[in-house]
Amino acid sequence: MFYRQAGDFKTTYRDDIQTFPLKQDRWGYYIVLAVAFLVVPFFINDYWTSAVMLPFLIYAIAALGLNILTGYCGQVSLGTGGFLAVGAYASYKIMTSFPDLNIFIVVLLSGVVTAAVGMLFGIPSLRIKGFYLAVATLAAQFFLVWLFNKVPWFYNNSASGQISVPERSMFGFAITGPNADAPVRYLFCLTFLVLLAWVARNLTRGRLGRSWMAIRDMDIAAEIIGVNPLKSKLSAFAVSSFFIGVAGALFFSVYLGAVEVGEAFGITQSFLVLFMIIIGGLGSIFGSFAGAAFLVLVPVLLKNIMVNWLGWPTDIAVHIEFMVVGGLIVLFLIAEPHGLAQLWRLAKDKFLLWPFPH
Amino acid sequence: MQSSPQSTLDTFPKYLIRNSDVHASRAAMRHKNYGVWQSWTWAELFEEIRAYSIGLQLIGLKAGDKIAIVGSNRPRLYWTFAAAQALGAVPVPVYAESVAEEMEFVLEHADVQYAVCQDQEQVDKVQSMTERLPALQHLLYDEHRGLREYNHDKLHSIAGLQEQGRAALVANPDLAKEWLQGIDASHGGELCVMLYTSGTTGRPKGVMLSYDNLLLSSLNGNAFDKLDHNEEIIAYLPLAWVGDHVFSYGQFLTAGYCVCCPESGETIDIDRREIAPTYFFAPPRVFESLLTTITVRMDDAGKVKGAMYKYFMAVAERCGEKILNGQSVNIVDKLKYKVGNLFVYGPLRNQLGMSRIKVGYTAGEAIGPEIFSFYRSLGINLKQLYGQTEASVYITAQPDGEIYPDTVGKPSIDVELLLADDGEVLYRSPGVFMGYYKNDEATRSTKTEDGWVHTGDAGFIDDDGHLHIIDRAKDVGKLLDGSMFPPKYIENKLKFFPSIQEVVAFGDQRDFATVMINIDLTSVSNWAERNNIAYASYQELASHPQVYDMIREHVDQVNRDLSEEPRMAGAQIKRFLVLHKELDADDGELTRTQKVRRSFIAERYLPLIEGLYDGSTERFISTEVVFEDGRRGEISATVRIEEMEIYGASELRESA
Amino acid sequence: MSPDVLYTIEVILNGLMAGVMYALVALGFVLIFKASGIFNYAQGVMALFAAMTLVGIQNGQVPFSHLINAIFGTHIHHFGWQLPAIVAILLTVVVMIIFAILVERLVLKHLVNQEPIILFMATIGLAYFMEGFGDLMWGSEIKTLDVGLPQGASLALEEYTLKWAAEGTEYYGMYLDKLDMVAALVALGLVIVLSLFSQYTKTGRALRAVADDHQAALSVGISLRKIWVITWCIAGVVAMVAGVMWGSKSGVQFSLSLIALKALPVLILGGFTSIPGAIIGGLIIGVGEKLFEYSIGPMIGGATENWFAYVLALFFLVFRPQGLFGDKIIERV
Amino acid sequence: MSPLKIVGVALITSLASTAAMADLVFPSLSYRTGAYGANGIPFADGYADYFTLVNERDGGIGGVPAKVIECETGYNTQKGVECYESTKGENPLVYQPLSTGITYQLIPKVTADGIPMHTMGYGRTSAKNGMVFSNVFNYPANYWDGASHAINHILGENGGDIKDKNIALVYHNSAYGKEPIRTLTELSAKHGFKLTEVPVDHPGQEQKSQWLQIRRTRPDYVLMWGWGVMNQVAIQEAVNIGYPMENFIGIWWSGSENDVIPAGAKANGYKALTFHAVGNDFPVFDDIKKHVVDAGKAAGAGDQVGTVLYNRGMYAAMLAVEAAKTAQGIHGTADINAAQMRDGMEALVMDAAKMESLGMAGFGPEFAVDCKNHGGPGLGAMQQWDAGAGEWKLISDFEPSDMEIIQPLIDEDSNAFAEESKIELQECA
Amino acid sequence: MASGIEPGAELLRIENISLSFGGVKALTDVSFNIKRGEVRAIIGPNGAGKSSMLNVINGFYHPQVGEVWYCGEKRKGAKPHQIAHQGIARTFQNIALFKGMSTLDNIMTGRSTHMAANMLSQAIWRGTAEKEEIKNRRYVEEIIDFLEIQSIRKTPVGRLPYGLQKRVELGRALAAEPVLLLLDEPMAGMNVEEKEDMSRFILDVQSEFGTTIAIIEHDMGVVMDISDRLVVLDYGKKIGDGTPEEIRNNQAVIDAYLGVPHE
Repeated sequence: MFYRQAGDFKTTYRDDIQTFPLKQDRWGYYIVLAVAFLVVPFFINDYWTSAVMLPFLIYAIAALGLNILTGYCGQVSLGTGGFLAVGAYASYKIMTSFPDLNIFIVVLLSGVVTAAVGMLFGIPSLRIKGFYLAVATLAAQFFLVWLFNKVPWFYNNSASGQISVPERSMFGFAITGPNADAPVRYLFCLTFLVLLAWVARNLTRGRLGRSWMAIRDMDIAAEIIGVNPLKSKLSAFAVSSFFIGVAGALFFSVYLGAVEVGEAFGITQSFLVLFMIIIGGLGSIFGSFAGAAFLVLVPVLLKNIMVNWLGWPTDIAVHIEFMVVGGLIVLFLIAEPHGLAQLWRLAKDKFLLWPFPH
Repeated sequence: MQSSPQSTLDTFPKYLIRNSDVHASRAAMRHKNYGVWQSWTWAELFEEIRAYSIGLQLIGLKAGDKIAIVGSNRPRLYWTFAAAQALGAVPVPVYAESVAEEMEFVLEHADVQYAVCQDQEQVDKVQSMTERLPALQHLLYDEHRGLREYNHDKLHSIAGLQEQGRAALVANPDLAKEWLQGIDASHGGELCVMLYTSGTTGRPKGVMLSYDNLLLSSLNGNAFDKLDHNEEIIAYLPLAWVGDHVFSYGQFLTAGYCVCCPESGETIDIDRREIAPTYFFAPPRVFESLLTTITVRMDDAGKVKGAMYKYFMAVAERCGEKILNGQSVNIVDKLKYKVGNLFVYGPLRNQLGMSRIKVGYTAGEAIGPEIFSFYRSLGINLKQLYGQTEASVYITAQPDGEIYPDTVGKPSIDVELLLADDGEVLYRSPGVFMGYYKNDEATRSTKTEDGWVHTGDAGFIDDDGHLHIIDRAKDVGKLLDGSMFPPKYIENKLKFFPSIQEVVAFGDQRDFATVMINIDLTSVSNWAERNNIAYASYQELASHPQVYDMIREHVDQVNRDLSEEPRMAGAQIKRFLVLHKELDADDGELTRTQKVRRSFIAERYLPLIEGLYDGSTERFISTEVVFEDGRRGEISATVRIEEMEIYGASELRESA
Repeated sequence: MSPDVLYTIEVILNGLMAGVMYALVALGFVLIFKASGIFNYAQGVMALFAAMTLVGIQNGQVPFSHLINAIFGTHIHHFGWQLPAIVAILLTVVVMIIFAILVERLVLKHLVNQEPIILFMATIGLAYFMEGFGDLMWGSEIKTLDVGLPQGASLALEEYTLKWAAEGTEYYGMYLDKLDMVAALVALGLVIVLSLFSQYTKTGRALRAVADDHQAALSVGISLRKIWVITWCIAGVVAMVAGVMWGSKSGVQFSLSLIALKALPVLILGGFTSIPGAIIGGLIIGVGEKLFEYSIGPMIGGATENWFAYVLALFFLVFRPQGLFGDKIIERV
Repeated sequence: MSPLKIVGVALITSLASTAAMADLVFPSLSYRTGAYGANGIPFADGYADYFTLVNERDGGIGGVPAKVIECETGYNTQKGVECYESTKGENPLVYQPLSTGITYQLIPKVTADGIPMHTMGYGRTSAKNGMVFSNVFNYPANYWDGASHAINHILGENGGDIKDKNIALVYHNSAYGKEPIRTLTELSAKHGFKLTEVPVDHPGQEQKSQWLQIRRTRPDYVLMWGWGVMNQVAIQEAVNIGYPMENFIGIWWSGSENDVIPAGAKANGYKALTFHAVGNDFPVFDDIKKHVVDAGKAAGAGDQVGTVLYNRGMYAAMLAVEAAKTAQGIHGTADINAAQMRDGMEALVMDAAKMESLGMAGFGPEFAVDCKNHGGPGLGAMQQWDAGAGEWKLISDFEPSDMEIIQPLIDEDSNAFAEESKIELQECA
Repeated sequence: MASGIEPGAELLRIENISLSFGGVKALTDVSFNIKRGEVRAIIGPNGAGKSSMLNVINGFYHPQVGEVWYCGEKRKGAKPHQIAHQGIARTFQNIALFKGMSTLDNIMTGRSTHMAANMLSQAIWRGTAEKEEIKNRRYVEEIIDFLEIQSIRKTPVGRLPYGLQKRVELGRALAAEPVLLLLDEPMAGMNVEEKEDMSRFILDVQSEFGTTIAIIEHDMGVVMDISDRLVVLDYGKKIGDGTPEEIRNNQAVIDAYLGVPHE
């Protein structure tokens, strides 16, 4: 109802295809960015960083990645956990092999490595579709986890197979390791998220994004009108894996600091990220954010309510948390199968059409 | 670039030159084409038009030639005006939708040598009549689609001509100077444009207007509403209509504002919203249909939203107009209006693309007072205007702060009014046309020796100096007691009620006024549904007592209104009936343009009319009808006739 | 025969047995997918829930005792009875039927005509919910399930096969778990019962009709909702059988729900809609992974079973995308 | 502290939850749910109940009440971090995460935050080196000790000669399970036995191939590093293939009642290591029954008292309480903070007299912690399952491990870590 | 590739094509050609193999026997998307639009064959990718203008009525600037008025873009009106080939349409 699009007209295609064509949206976006970069860092403490913000930022990156593959290109993947692991182990190997390499580059390179691995596991998608593919991607999940667990080279022969992040810094601020301050870690991850979200947006609105969506909506027709299915699917796998790899690298190096592959990158991660994009909304960048926020915040919120406020035993709280999260997922799917993004779109449409009902 | 001194700004091309100088980098024109608003600055516009003009010159257009413009609101068609005028040629815009026969008449009558068409469709139309248009030499077109394989000997694309023009300008630097000199040499008294009246009666007449006519009218119009180069308007009305010509061409050049051309007919609502014009002009039907859309869409709203809309619209009805007029309202209402503005009026204006409207006009025919008030109460400064092609539009207009729904305002700047004995309105102004082309007889009968022009409309001027238009002068009749009987006026008043579809009023040479009413099926059936009234057919609904009650209230309201106006009080409706069937063009009761054929109806429903005047309370009637599949049948009913109360002027005042 | 051959045979036999266990879980998936096109991820959790309920009923546990105690400060845990296995099983069947009806009422009904992926997600949500619900209801500690199934190596078989080995070689006889054998029998019985049911009962025929063509089924007046309830009931019972089998082996606890993951490659291989496919797929996976672990596993560090089944299924799919028993896909435009 | 953070801290002070300064806070990062919940529950109960006992019976530690903040981790590292961050503002004295994964996670964090962490019998073995790991303690024994104890036990059974013996290690294929491999490899080199590694993937529901392999290769001994359902399945399978249970030795995390009961009578004879006593035949259990269980203050149902994992949790709590008392003594204040607690842990001495006074005579080994050695002497004992009685029995005393082998490994690993993470070694007197 | 082919010269030749699916014969020994610039109709009763023929032409089906010659070259096992790049575009019998995308995006997807910005450039958007996008958008806008679908430019295609969807699909095919445009029953399910519109568009496409058109259509009246030559298939075999006039008088064709028993 507060949208005023009258008089907001476009004289060039560049204006017409920008990300936020509505003036008010554009301003909202600038404000959110300003708050995230200039205000939040001053109010954030260790708890908020570790329990809420970092998981949110990192999962949002992973969700963006999976959304590109599943939401935009229509290839359901349950291998996210495995690709996160590739990102994590790649960053560990790169960091320890090249101690002087800038951490920012390390994270990007981890993404590149993961992209390569992702493409490899994307090859079957040329023949396999739908659920069959979803289950097939589990092969990546299990095999990769097994590989990192089994081959000592990946964890530098440490006794336990755990990897621990060495301290790395940028501009004199520690980014990784125990001495990294909350705001710094937050800003580091935020920068990646904003950057990658921007990239995701660019890719999805251009030729590549359209070819992904074409494959998703009707693969045969897409091929017949000239979309190369091999290139489209593999590029989706590559880009998706790049994102997830970056998320994995951040997950390990900035967020947790030490991981054990089977536990940190298990199948539950794959499901979690898939939940995020379904609840958030398939084929929507905003949805990736919303889904990640939802699934990071709801458990924390429930826990705080039940344990800290109501003083319930922790196990009952967890059981109820499971029920609530599961119930919410079902409820969401019933109420709005296309996720939070669709709710947002509908709300926005409502406001755009206000006062008209349709 | 050479700018002409102010004093010699007496033709439109000269204004173009001035604007390209003064407003060089401001947007002059936009056209939603290929998905975005392609824009031209004044400097670019000047260049385009000059190239076009030179191109026209190359194919032989010269002073005095007539160039027809056939098509909708496209920039290049607008440019044709200036490009032709710069060469002294006379543009003749033609209604693009008019039937071939009519178009042929105009093209032939105007002796056009050149015709500019929008697209293949128009080209085909014009080419189909070339045999009967010996004067026609060249055809130009804007959109090339489908024309690739046409014979291009006499067919030119405007863009191609512009290219040729540009090339010529490069090749011959003197050409530009000569061109400017040609413009300088022209003067305000020359024939500027010929606009053909739509000709509801008889053949269209070519109204010759001079630069002085249009320029002064435009300048006066600008001054009246303080319009300047900051305005943006959307051009969507027929080019051949004088309203569009003045708004999208005359005022555009004189004020130097920006004209935006919509993408297509279907996208006009979106395009208007995108542009959000600051100055808007539309005939009442546009406002009516917009309001209908709003109402229909709001009917589907949920409970909360619907209630909110109703509540705030009631607030707006109560105080919206007052606030717009700057009158004082109580603080609570003011506050409510503010809230309403946030939740309803603002968004609504936004949806209509009227958020930025400084002034909007409705003209052409009478607008329903409810419709008029609706827009004003939303905070849109909508005004009424009374004008004619022969006057270069402006005769009267409502000044800010003096807006009354039932008047058409005070005389515009430099306009004098005169009321003839029979109530016909005459005017005299600088905008008065030069004459009808090749029709001196008509010119003489319309324009008097001393410059007064007959409008053909009957009206009166009230105490505040506002003009009221009642009806076409020739349609106004008299009751037997001598009082005035304006049937259209009465019919329109009734038709403004949504539940009334059609009205036929009788009274000329009779004792009193009566009406036959057609209910509006959509509106009344909705109402019936809400009130749990069961009915099986139109006939049953029309004769339902509750419907009669409702119509009775409406008629009563009209009678009260009429009684307030001394000259109309005698025409109050004494008796009315609700017709048992819808008046239908298939049965010959309406014209194909949905106008009532009064005499035919009077004959067909003679028993009913007798009933209206012989005092009976009901009448049986049986009529033959044509069904949709062409079969014929009988439809019969006993129609109830009701008596109304008549108010005396004093009586009402006492009761009030 | 040389011991190596015998070992290999042993591995294959055990693989077959393991495969039967996988197939038991896969069966539940197939039933539901066939009838409603839903890929029911919650099948594993259903097995866990059924097993938990069975143990709980058998041991007279008070449902939600933790919650009740936490809220009311009471100390109730047991009703103090011990029910015979068969009674507990019957009661569990009743619970699973109630569960099926609730799922249809509360979830499926509202998701008619949604895309398969949405339905799949809904079952994952359901799985989450049931995990929490089951734990809340019966507690998350390990429970021993004992419905009287035999356990341990079959000594008779061991004795019998001892003499197969070539003279002078070291051989201990062939090993097969009795529980596995029972499981195989149960699975066989289940398949027979299910086929009889679908062949010879009206409901069964209706189920097949729905599986073949939803529209056609609807047009002959079969209520889709009723069919859904019935399939979920049957799937619930199948889940219970799987839960009992697996629970007898490793105790009833959280990890039981993860057996669903074992069933997925089986499904790929066998096809989502084929009951024989589920069985044969299970057997192939069981034998394949055991053989691989036995022969290749030691060379690459072992613990290959988690991924081998998937990789096997993946390779298989690349050559036959429609699965073992699926129809060849002719793409049309 | 970076300038950015200073501003941040100034701004957030008002937002941060205020710590309850009055109580001594002992966070319990427990897991009562998930795949390992069944094992986490008794430990968490024991841990909490002992603090309750100290509060109820003694009026707290040195007069200050102890407060246990329980936070559910579900054995999940991410939740572990969240729990750590959410409790570290409460002025906690010591963390006991009961998860090797979470331990690795927290080692750098606790060191940076100056909070001690106790990883009793799990975690990073080389944390025993107190000079490198200033804030991490893993007394009284660690995995490598455990590996050594097991081999020592086998040596004992075979009169010191296990050349050509075939020993298989069935392990949880994770950080935790892989810990003993290095030690065992070294030990096999030393004693000449052949080590076969048999990994089992999480969760360990299905171990048929592993046990077929064992049945075929017939190792003389099977060692097991398992956790959760893996233990039960392994023992069940061992029973099924008729493996001699006396030769099947589990680490202390594979030696609870939960693990053996499902296999029934045939599990009789199964052995497991331990570093504390079994059963509830100690005076302290009477106190717990009186002050905690009967008073309705038990953390769980009360039915776990005396089980292996309950006892372990209680033992861990006892060590924490004693370290706190030591710290109070050193710093002369009852209201100690984390740094002081660390000093207390570093100076902890558990002798027979002290345990006697606690009603826990002989419940655990005697040991002392010092600056260099954060792991104690590494004493461990062997327990064996008596299926008939349905209880565990200690079958050995608390005996030392082979430090000759272990110490160099610890030094190597810890020094490598110190180098990689650029840690300044703690000065030890 | 096609630029060398003069209008009226042979653009595509089908030579002795036979196609079967698991023993079921869809096409048997069919040969015909399509000349540059003509409207060539493929007609026949249901199941005659018309759609299969189109699928062979654009490489979706690979015939077991026979050859396809395009632009004077024999085709060897090319993939459909490669054939699209050679200038063959098509529409589908059952609308195969990308339901999740807007009209504009659908038609833009048709431009894929004319876009080449690399992934990195697309990722950062500014520069090559944006320029390319804008350039092609402009072309697509011309098609939108041509098909008079401006008002639905940003509407998701799923929400459009059938007739408009057909038009958008035509737009998507046109966006590829095809040399040869295959239309698979473009007027199925349309009313008379919509059919007239569509016929006009098809003829306009032919004259405006010089596109060669192969069309499958059931409405005989329309087909005879707009096509230059026709091929008639029945049970996978060619039974007629020629101008509308010739076909009208072809006994085999008349029999097939009247349902005279086979063989």
